Amino acid sequence: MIRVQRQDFDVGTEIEALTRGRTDVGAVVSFTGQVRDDAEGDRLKSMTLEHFPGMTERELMRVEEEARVRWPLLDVLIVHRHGELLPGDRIVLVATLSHHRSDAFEAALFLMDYLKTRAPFWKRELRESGERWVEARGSDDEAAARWR
Amino acid sequence: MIRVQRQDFDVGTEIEALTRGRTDVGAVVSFTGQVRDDAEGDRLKSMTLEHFPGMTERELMRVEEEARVRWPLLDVLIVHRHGELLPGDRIVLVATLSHHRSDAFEAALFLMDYLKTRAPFWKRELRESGERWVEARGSDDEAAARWR
Amino acid sequence: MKLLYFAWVRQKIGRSEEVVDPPANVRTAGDLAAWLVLRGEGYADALADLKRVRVAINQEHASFAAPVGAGDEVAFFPPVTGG
Amino acid sequence: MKLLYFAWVRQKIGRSEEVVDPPANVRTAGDLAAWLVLRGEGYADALADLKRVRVAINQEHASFAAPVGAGDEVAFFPPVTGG
Repeated sequence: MIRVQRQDFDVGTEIEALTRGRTDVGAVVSFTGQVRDDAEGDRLKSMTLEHFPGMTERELMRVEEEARVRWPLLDVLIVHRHGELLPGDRIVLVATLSHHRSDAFEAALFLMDYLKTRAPFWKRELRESGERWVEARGSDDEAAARWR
Repeated sequence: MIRVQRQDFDVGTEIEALTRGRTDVGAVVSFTGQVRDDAEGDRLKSMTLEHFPGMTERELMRVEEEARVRWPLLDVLIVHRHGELLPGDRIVLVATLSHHRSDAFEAALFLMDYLKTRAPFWKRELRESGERWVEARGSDDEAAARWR
Repeated sequence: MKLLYFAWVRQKIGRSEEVVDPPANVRTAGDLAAWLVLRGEGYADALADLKRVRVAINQEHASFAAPVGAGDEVAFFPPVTGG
Repeated sequence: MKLLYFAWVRQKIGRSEEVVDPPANVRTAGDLAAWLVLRGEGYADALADLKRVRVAINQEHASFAAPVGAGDEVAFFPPVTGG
């Protein structure tokens, strides 16, 4: 399941909803991405995530489907926020459920690598010195390339 | 931080406690291991985890320390339960916090691989057909070996 | 043809969407970008260097060699930075 | 010397701990296991095949070649299955 939303999410509530009543789940992996103030002199005041409504949902559904083809997953959740966020705020949650831990771990890593390079979101930082768009990182392209 | 306990834990509460008030965390990875009824005809009724009090805590502290040496982690939590558990119950939680996602993912995987092969816990299953001790899996030894 | 712009592409062009009717010799997403560049400084600033830009056609990632036609929705944006 | 047994090693031996005073020729954890095997069927069943057993000395994983002495706490148990 995928969701794109402005509001916050609670990791425990989301995982609880995925696992409640199930006795076939051996492994649950969650990844939460948060707004980080790297605090190198020029403090981050806020971060705004712009997205492409419609295409975002399609890309997230596509990557969920791809993960389910590659690994025997019992469930998948992707929640991605947009709008203005503050340092410490949650941005994204990926959760994977499987029988065995390696499948859940690999699928969660795959989902994040693909999100980083394909999901149409753009981060704009408001720092003390002004505004700037976050630039894409080459290391994210390399991380995504290992799954091809 | 490590904890060995009989009682259940709440994943959301644990993650919230680790991240609250922090603005330097970019990535949080959690792994939850649960009692799985593989339901192949001979249903699992319960699972009892025996452990070695004292050595268990030492081994968990050792593996946390090893992970902190290998990866730049902002925090680590390992919670492992013992005693009698039912299908669907949580057994273990590993959570890792870092600036970047690859460190949190790798460290969580490392912690679980080491727990599986070094932490002195033993699972006894009560099935419809009777009791049996769970046997160690060769795949867990192989998973741990990749970190050497 | 409907065009969408996101992030700094949107800011440089000064709008988030518009409807255009490019000439017949605009056959690909790359042709479309080159034609837009002629419309003024904002477009040139946003789209002259296609190494810095990505394109989606009908909400799917595409290459600049991909064909575009009258009924398509074409989006230009920087490399994505979500997650 | 204090001995501890866990899981099916404990069940086969029929106790979880005991204090023993092995003879001087018991120098290693392996010697200790071999000496215990002579004490009876339960011990033999638990400790005769050391490929199936692990040992910890003073709460640290050890090999059967590791030395053991009077003040040590030695634990025998199956390969671990936690996590």
